[in-house]
Amino acid sequence: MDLNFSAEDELFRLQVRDYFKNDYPKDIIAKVSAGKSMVKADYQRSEQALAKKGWLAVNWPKEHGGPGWSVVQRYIFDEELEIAGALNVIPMGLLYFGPVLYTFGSEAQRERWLPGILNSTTFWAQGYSEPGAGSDLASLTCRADRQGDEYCINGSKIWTSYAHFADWIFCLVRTDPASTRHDGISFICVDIRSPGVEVIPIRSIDGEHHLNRVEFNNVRVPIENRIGDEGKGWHYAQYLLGHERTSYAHVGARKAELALIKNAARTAGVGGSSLLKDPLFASKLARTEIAVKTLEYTTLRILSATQVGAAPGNESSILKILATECAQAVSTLMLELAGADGLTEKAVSLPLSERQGLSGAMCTEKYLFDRAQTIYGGTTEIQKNVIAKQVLGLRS
Amino acid sequence: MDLNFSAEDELFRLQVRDYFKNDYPKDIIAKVSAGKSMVKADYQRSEQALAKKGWLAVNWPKEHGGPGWSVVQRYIFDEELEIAGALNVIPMGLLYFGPVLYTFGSEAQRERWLPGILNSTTFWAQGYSEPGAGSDLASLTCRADRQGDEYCINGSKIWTSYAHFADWIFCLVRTDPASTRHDGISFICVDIRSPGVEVIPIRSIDGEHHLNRVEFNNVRVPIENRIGDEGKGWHYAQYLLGHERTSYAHVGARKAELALIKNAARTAGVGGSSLLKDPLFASKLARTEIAVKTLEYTTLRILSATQVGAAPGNESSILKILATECAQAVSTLMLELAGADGLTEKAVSLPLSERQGLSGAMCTEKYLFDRAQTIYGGTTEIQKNVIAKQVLGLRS
Amino acid sequence: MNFDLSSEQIMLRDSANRYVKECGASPKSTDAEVSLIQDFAKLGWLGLSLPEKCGGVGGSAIDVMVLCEELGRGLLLEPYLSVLLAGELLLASEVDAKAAQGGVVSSLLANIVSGNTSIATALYEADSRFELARQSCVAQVCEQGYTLNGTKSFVLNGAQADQLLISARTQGQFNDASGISLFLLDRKTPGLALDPYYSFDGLPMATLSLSNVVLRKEACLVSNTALPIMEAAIEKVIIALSAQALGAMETLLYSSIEYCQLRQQFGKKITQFQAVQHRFVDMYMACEEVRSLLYAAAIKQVESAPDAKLITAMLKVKVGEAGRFLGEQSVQLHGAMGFTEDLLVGRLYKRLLAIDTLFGNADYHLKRVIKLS
Amino acid sequence: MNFDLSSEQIMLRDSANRYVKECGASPKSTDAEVSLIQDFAKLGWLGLSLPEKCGGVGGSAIDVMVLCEELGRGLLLEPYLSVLLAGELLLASEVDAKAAQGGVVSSLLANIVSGNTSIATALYEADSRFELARQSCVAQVCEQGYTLNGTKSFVLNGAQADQLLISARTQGQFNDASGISLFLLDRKTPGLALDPYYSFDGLPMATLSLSNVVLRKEACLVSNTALPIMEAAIEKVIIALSAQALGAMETLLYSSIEYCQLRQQFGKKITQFQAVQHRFVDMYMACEEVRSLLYAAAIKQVESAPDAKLITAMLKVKVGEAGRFLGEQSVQLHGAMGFTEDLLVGRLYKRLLAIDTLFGNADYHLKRVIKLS
Repeated sequence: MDLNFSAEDELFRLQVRDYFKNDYPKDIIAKVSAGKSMVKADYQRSEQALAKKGWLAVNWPKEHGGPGWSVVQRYIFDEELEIAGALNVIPMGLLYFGPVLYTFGSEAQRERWLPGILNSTTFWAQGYSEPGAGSDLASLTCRADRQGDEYCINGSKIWTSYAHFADWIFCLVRTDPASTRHDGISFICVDIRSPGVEVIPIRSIDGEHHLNRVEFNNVRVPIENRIGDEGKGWHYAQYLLGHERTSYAHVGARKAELALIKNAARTAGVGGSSLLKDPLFASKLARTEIAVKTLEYTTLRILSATQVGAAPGNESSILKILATECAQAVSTLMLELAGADGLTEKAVSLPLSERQGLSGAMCTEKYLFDRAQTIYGGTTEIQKNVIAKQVLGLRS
Repeated sequence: MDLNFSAEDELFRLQVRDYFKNDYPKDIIAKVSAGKSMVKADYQRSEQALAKKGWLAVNWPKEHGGPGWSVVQRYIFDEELEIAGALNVIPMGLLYFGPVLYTFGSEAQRERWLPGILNSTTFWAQGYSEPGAGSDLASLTCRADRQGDEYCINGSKIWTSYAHFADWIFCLVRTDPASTRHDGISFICVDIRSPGVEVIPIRSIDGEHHLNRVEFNNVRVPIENRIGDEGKGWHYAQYLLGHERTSYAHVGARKAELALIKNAARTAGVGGSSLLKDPLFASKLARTEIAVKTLEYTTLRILSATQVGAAPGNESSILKILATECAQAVSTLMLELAGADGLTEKAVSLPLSERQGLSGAMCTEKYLFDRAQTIYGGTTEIQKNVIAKQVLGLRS
Repeated sequence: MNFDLSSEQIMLRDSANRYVKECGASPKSTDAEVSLIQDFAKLGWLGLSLPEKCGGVGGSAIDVMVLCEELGRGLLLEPYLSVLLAGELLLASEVDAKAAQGGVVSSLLANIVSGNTSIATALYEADSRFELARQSCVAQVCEQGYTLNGTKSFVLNGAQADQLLISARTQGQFNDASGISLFLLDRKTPGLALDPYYSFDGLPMATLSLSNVVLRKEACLVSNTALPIMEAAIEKVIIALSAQALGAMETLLYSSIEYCQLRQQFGKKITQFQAVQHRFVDMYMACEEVRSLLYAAAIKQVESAPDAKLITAMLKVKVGEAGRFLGEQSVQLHGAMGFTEDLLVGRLYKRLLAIDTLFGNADYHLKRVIKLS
Repeated sequence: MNFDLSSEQIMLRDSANRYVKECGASPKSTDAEVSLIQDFAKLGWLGLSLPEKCGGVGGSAIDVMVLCEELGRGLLLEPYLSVLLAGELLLASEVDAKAAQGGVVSSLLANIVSGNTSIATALYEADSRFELARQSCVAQVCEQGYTLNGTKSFVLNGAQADQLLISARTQGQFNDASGISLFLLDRKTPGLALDPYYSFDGLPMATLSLSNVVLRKEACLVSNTALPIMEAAIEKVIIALSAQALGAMETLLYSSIEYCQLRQQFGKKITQFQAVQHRFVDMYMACEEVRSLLYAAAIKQVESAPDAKLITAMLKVKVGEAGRFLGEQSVQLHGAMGFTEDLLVGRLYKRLLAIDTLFGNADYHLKRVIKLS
């Protein structure tokens, strides 16, 4: 047992750190740290900077244009990116769709879509959830009826993050109307500008626009936009989930947030005194630090097992619960830090902001935004059902 | 709305307080406060002292020998008894069986059994739970087969508190072997010294002997020992449960314990300093004080509603959860107070004891003993099922 | 000992309940505020706790609680809290002999009750972290009376009010308990600048900057001894605020149940899952716990019981924590729907979060419980 | 970066696992202790972390962790912790030039490893509340060497040991960090009285009273600078203790699942209720969290990482809280059965409670986390 990364990996870390310090767009880091709303151009510029370095499609193998990193290298990269305060990539095309495409797509499909993802010229959205389906994806009803060389799609997708930035949307749709549950579902890519597609914004409780509803009204899509076999879409989508074990961890982000909190707390007490000397705040901070360390070492344990192929496959549920609850613990501490400053709307700049780059409004917004963590990607309740069944062998 | 008791009730409180201060056996109060194991003679002497004053069967109406108190008077009496550190009565005969007996028993049965309970010469045990039945009483299997003028009882009862002190045991037994669930169960009283009855002690995790298993092996009981109709026993037992709304509250006991804790904490810090100045301990204490106040006012709200007949009937579940969790919170605080002193067995007297009448071992024992609170009388999980169904209208 | 509402209180509750249902949840707009003030004045609510000689009803903290629970149930935002706070302060200042002069205060109170004058109160400062004694805003004696300099933050309805009550230090250091005074001024007073904004739950707030604001001597309503008066007024506001919270919590609970009754997951209603059922029970219990402490705190305030402050501090701890728990769980149980801005659930949740923070959050009041018990 | 056990560690784990299964849980008796010591000596475990020159194996904190997890899994109580603690202190004292004289320490270590000499360590006092610097037991210089007076409490295996290691103050005030020394004495030394008892989880303990105990100069193994040595030794013991806790927690989890699989309530297996299932998941997650911090703390100790102390303090917080959670939930899920003394569940629970208290409970270590981070 040891906790040291190899000399190679440590060297890699220095390279990554150096890149974010010197070569990554500084104005984007500044905008992230000011808690501003990011627009599409920000994401595109950030992603294209990473693409230029060959560091955009971090989980892709070399043959498809990825850096071909080990799981450890990828962990190090993610951690450094977040500690540097750079912008996370939009995961839809890069993390979710890309691997499905190069694993199950045809040669022609790969040639058509991979390059646009790799150079961040094409943005993708994920059309899985539906109104009324929630975390129970197998009950989805959006349908694609085969009509000659085309599918005709009707139905709704919802909670589609960044669909307002997207050029394409990959969808799970029911191609066999007689089917129920997991079968008869196909994986189909739709040009989001096709006639009959409507993207309707949904504003979140933090006041921001992250989510959308996407309506399909007789949308005609050529059959060559289907990935793999008809009726197997559910399995393609599932295949990938097991491979994304640590994508929820965000250890670097948590460390960066804790550092911000501690820095701001030094002058956040009465009359600018240190809140770190307040025993109740200090004990909450200590508990949160324990939670972040626990997340870090649990993530590393899973990475270590993955390296030698020993990961039993349920880590994604365990880590999803741990990581999202840790994120919520950190942003709840932010709320505590902000105190009365947290009452204000985003537009208002108050002392916490002036002093330490963490305004009260940012704290409240982060806290509210993080409520989604235990909901998306399968609620905590569903992850617990999975662990009960698959890890502990309990049947309902 | 007001929180004042009537002048009459306040006068009553003073009388009760005066009684416990001057007339109740002082050595029993001393033994309780020293955390000693109580023997049957202690209970008997305590109960007979109360009986002499006419204050033993506190929930019985006058016609059956009770004091005929209002719910408020009974609350005041219980509170004063516990604040004085007197011994709680064994509830089996007085609180549980007595009301069944005078409500559903025959004249002859009343004459036979009420006096022994009223003067604490006869002790009763409650034979409801069975090995394998737990909180699901309707699944019980202990059977009484009718043979002429007798029942022949075979089976086991378990978790029978104080059966080792008891002269009689009242049981729920299945008289109709073809029945399932709630029907076909009868309420039968058995002389615990009958041939074929065996009382087997069960030692608890606190090291004490509170519980027993009672085995019935061809025990012959005359049919006149059955209360009410054959097959209706379940309903008699249930009837009473709804009437015992606040018996779990024990607000007086919690107040007395908090006072002990605060007193002991004054010298329980490093080198005899005050633990009350330790912000983490102080905040735990404050939270526990909030819990006790919440319990107190919730109990009073329920009493107030009961007075005017407005209590909807689910209070016993709400109060059971609140009261037992409050009791556990208080004794968990005791564990915190004890620190390393809490490591020792009951026999050992260490500083906390010498100084303040609350030894470390007593703290640990109380903490362990209180684990039973959320189990007996229907687990917290079952109370939540009841509230979900009956209060919130949720069906499973 | 009884916890029953009087028949007048039941009437008040029912009429508030009807009004709130008709109104619907308040939108975030100053126009809505203005029309609410007029309705509240007509219904007699603005003067609910004020004496009859000012046109008020002379009601008690319990009456205020009854009204506010219904306002919270329907997420009807202000203007009531501002009126309650200012009213309590003005009433207390009348006791002060100097201030009573000329009947300024009682005619102001009458105008507030009738809805003709709106008023806001500026007590807190940005770095005070809920400590009222932290007053770095300074009032110096000058020829005309006083000159005020400093900044007050988080002033509810600050930009909408005709008149402002402001605390400032006339003696002592930043954190001294004594030496704090209370001033009344017109919003148009030269040197007073207002920076209006909204709180995250949609309440209009403002930051007030005072730059050499010159006030006449009579503008000082309470001289040097304002701290206990401010504390006592806030005790009453906490009861009202907690009642609003309880109303909001119960709406959250029952609307979440309703939502989960309608939704299916894996072939079952969401309410059929035991883990969800037990969560609802925990939420229900939290409401009952708040109700118990709320009733006790209100009654103790009416009775001026020696432990009234302690129970009120306990209440604020419980309200802060239970409110956040109810809000977080309601969002979680609504799933992604709960995360959207449009649904009432999110707005009630944000209201409960804001209530935790207003007048001192749970940790602040936990420390008060430690001190007081 | 890897968390895999070496093949030697896997062998150690498997043989410990086998031994523990054969032994069954330890009964509460001193005879059982004695026979365990002999077994442990034969298996080479007493010298697991001691150097080869004393007959030890020279293993690391990770090896100790591997062994202790299995001991905890089977609720095999002591004698290992006492040996580990004393061994660490004696090894550190050897570094101190004076103490090495005459090879007393290394021959004592060899006797401990072989099981010929049993040893106990007395560091804490009754009112120290886990603070090692609180040493009111005093050693005064006298003609023969030192005279010791005072009382030491909670001495594990105190009455069973042939030799005792005792901390006492040679300089300074009660709570000073410096001025604490470490003494070695025979249990038969005149003036030493032992009051033996058991801890509530069945470990033999004793209170030691020292009344004018006269020791030769050489009995002082570390002079005035014992505090950091004691702290470092306890850091290692905390790893071992936490590994025992993890073993006990996992046994509790899986035996509770097994029990609930067999029991029916309302026509369903108890494990079929979702609220119960989610509770088991919470318990499982708690075990995984402890495992992550345990591995990290052990590795950091081996690597002498700068944050080794911090991570160990975090581990002890987590172990204390997770252990109590697992214990309380296991009892609850067992129902009344869990409340009985006979079942393993109650004994494991009490062991976990005692582990929380030993060497500083969760709150004590939370305060250390605050200081260290």
